[in-house]
Amino acid sequence: MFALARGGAVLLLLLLAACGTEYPQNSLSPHSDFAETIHQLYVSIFWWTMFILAVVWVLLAWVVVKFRAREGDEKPRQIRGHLGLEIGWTVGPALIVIAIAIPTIQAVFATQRPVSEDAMTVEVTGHRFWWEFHYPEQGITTANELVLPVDRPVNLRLGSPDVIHSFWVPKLGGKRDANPTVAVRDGEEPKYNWLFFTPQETGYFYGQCAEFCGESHAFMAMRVLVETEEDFEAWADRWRESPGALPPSGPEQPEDETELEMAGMPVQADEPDELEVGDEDPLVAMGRDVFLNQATCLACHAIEGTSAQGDRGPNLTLFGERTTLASGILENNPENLAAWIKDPWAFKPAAAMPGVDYDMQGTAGFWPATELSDEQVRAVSAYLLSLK
Amino acid sequence: MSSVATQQADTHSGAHEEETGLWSWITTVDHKRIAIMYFVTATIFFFVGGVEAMIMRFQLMNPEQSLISAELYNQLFTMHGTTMIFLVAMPMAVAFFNYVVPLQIGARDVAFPRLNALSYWIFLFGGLYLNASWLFAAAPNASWVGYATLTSSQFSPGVNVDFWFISLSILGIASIAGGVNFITTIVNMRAPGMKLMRMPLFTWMTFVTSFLLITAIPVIAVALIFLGFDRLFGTVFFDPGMGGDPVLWQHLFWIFGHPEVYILILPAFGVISDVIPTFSKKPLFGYPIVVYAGILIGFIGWGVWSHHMFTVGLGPIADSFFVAATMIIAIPTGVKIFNWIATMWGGSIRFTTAMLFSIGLLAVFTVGGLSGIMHASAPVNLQQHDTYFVVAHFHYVIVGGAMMGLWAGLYYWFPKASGRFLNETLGKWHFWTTMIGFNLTFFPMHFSGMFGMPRRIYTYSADLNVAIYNQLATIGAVIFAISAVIMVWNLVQSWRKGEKAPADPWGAPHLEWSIPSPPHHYNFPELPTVRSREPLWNDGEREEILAVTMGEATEEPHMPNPSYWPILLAASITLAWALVMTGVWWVIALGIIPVFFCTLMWGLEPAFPEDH
Amino acid sequence: MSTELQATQSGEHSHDEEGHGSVAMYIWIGVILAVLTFVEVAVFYIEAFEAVEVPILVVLSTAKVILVVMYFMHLKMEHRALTGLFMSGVVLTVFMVCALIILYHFLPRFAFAP
Amino acid sequence: MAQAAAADHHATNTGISNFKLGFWTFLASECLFFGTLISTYMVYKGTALVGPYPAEIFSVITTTVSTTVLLFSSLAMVLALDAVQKANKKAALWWLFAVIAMGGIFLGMEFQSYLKYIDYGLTLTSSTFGSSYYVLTGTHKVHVLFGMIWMGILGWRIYTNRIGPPQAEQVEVAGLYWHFVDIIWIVIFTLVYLIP
Repeated sequence: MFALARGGAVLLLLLLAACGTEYPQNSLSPHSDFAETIHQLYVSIFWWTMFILAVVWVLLAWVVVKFRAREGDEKPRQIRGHLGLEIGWTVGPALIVIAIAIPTIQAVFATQRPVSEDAMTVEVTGHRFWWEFHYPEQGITTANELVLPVDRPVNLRLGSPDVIHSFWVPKLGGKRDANPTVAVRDGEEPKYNWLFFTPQETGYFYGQCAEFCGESHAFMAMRVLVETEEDFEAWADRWRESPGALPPSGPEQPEDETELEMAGMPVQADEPDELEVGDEDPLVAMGRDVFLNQATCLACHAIEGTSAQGDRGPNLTLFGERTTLASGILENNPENLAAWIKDPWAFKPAAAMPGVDYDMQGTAGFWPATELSDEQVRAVSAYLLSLK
Repeated sequence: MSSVATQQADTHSGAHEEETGLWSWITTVDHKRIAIMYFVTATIFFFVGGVEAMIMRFQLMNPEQSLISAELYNQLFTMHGTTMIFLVAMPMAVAFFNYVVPLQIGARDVAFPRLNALSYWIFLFGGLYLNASWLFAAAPNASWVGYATLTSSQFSPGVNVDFWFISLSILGIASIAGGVNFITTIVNMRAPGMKLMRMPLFTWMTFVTSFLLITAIPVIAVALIFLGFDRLFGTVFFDPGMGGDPVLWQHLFWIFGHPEVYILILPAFGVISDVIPTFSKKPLFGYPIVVYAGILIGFIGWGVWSHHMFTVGLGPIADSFFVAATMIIAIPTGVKIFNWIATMWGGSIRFTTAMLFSIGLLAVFTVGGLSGIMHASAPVNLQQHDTYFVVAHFHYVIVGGAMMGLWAGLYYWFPKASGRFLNETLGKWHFWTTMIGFNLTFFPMHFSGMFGMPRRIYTYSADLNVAIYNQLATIGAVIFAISAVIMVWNLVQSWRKGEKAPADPWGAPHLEWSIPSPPHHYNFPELPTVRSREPLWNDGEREEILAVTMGEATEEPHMPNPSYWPILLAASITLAWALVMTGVWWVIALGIIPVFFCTLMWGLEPAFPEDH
Repeated sequence: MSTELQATQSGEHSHDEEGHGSVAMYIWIGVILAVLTFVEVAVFYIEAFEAVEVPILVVLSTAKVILVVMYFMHLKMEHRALTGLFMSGVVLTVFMVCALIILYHFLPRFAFAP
Repeated sequence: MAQAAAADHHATNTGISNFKLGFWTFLASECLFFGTLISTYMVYKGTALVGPYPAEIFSVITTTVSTTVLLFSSLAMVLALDAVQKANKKAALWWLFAVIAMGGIFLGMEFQSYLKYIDYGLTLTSSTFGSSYYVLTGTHKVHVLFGMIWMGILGWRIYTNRIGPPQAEQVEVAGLYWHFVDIIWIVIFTLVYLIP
């Protein structure tokens, strides 16, 4: 008992200390209506349970101290039961349970109702091991960093092409699984999970996949940027302006088209880039050339306005604006990016992106990193970081 | 071990004594020996699972560490969960069922002694088969719940998941056989006068647990068959591309999985319902209520499975139903806790180690129960599901509930099994290191979970600021590991040279204490007649019973023959299942032949000496 | 063992050396079962019953199951402990099958999808 | 099986032998086993992406015939038990033979239908309907097959005079198994073949 009490005191101190610390994935710090509903419910249940815990522990401690065996104890009275007491401690907990269940069921319905008719929809797709965000209304696709306008209701449509993932940004609300989308017959609508909320404050929120999805499950984080309406619109406009499109020297296509075709890659032969060469960093220009023409990055990645239109990996448009790399596990800076391009599995084992020392089943033939010199890798990372 | 056991028995040399030696243990059908084998095996697996846990705790001690690889980590937590549930908590409870139930109801053995041996051998071989995966560096790695589609051959191409589903199906056979055996034993083999409502609570909870075993295990068995067919023969049960629904796996898994939780906890409830009255010198308060509450928990436990699936998206109507059903379970559980406290109230409490573990269970299990109420609330669950908060919760329930109860039972019944006391000083060390280590390991996990640390992650970002909780947990885990070592040290020492225990060392009320410690292999020379719930606490009744039970068997007791068919059948079943891994029809068909042959020989072999 | 336990036999001596029923009764049950099967198939083919087809079929097949269990398996004549044991499995099965059918076919997976 | 004989020596609380009581308990467990298979079939009803769909291939007439055969095999089973209890060895053997024969006819007809369905393109891997249908009915057929082998062994033991009226319970329990398999088919017949 003493150890318990002491342990409890220590932990209470820790909890107090915790209040001063910043927890980016704190589930007790609501920043949306959805999270707020959950939090209020949690707080009320928390106090009910603390009340029950106190009753049980105090009773137990009292009994243990008071009725311990002593020298010369007589045989205790052999009491077999008491109907009144039994009814009492059945009805009492039953009432508490009802007191918890009613607001719970109200919250169940409240949190599963679309926040409003005119909400913005974002199609969230969990991949092994990164997040894809598609804004059908804006025609935008981005990855790993979800940008949302503040105070605008949002409906997230959750799906997955592979295994179950779970979308969880604690400060914006509870998690919901991104289940593999079950194929249906022609004419029927596939079913998706939805998550509805209205972010109430601008800010930078951490999130993470919460359903075990394989080897690099731990490295499947994400960020949510809640911005003002104007910032959001500006971001969307920048995305559509295709910042990656400045070609160094007119259209240039991969030399061996058949190789790409064999690998199932769409060959973009008749879509020349028409923009002029600016006074840009030669490293960036080189990087663009490597990205679009020499390596096979574009087999999986897309950059708006270029010939890179692959959809197996994250869309890299506006990549330079992202704060993190590789789905929230690395800070987005040139060194990290170069290291990542060289050897993704050093950071994220079994990631779909091929790296230095390994082959990928099903993607054989795509081999960007090994054939790239260190300088080329630096150039690609400079190019990607220039996309803003 | 065997030599010690028989030395003890020699002092009361009765009609026909039990044989000793390895062969006699391999062919034994004696429920007491099988119980000891169950316990020893489960304790060894407890250390295997414990080592797995310790490696994980050190990996998680600091953020962004990589002591081991992510792949190895995934194998470790999958194996830790599978081992602790299927190879430790369940079989350890079964060890107590085996040892105690026939003695408590006044029977000479279980209803099907050879089936009992078969259960044990299947459990052993299934456990070995599961752990053999380590030798191929291909331990199961898709978590103990094995959610589709992660377990499909597309996303788990190796043999890891094959090891998992095959060994789980093998273990399922043992559980169903055990369930059938104990139900039959309890319904059919009670001593004269032992009415259902006179049975000790431990027997009652065994009864309820056995029902859960025979009803829940078939569901997972079928789910595993689906998984096996998907992996080996290309069926599309959980293939979303072909219209199969991965969520169906979750339904089937949790239809089994939730009753499984009660399979783990109810035996512990049974143990402390026997221990608390003994050491309070008072009969159990509200006996019928505690029995009915146990039955109710078992029954409602069938209607709550989707509370493991609130994040899956079943819609608000289904969510509400499962919220309500789940919360209803809290009521009988609470009733039980209050009844135990009321049993102690006004009693004369002796703080033996068994009693300390029971009181510890009440204190600690309540925490787990209450955090359970938190995530029974579906919206709150959306924040807590799959975080370390849940890890804290179920360890409070399974370790703080099930395992603490079983350790209480260990200290309580060890004198009966060995004729010697477990050392009480070491016992108290065991208890206090367990309490401190356990709470220090798992309490901080509530915080790391609420501050955003998901479970089943190999490492975590330093940004999350949860390192301190993980460090505390790792320190706690070390203390907890020490407590396990103390327990085993105590077991080994006391088995060999502990203080001798009399037939009834605790002044306990039930039949198992009316016979010598350790008991004759035939348990009761003659069957006693029972007239009340606490037969040994009623003076007249006690004398009558002891007059019958403390004597010697006058004629040769009617005891079953030893048999080697259980171990052979178990081996052939394991082999047949292992051959499933090949995925070749005719190889699998060939594997059935030895099973069929052993079954036939088993059927033709006389179970009792006089059946020729 | 046998002598002491004799006293505990709780009443019903269901183990009847002559068996549980007469041959004529068994044959009657067999005929009824066959008739019920043909009625089921008739209901399946007759379009007039389409609206009430499912409940009729469920009732008829339940009747068949009950007949087999009660008479061919002699549950009617046995100790009620057997009924209790078997019914616990049947009840849970029916509950599970109904629950899964309701979850998949009668409740929308996500009630308020926009 | 010898256990049954042994159990007869003991009186039990319920008056039912352990063997029989244990077997009924096992049957309760089997209910859940088939219940899960049936649930899965029902859950996947109407989700097959490609044909053939159930209504296109099931022949209710053929299945009715095989169902009736299985029903009558149950009748033969009780009559075999009745004969064993009345020490009528010849009748017992004939009725057991009838059970095995009707079980064989049932399996043969069902196997024939399998071949037909496979011809139509319904295989274990073709759709959710194929997977759940074949695994459900296939599991049932394995049960029937096992029952036939069991009956064969019982027949041999009756023939060699190892089973007489005192050991009738061995036949009774085998009968429980056979009837149970029959019940499962009654349910499958209704849920799979008749309900649209």
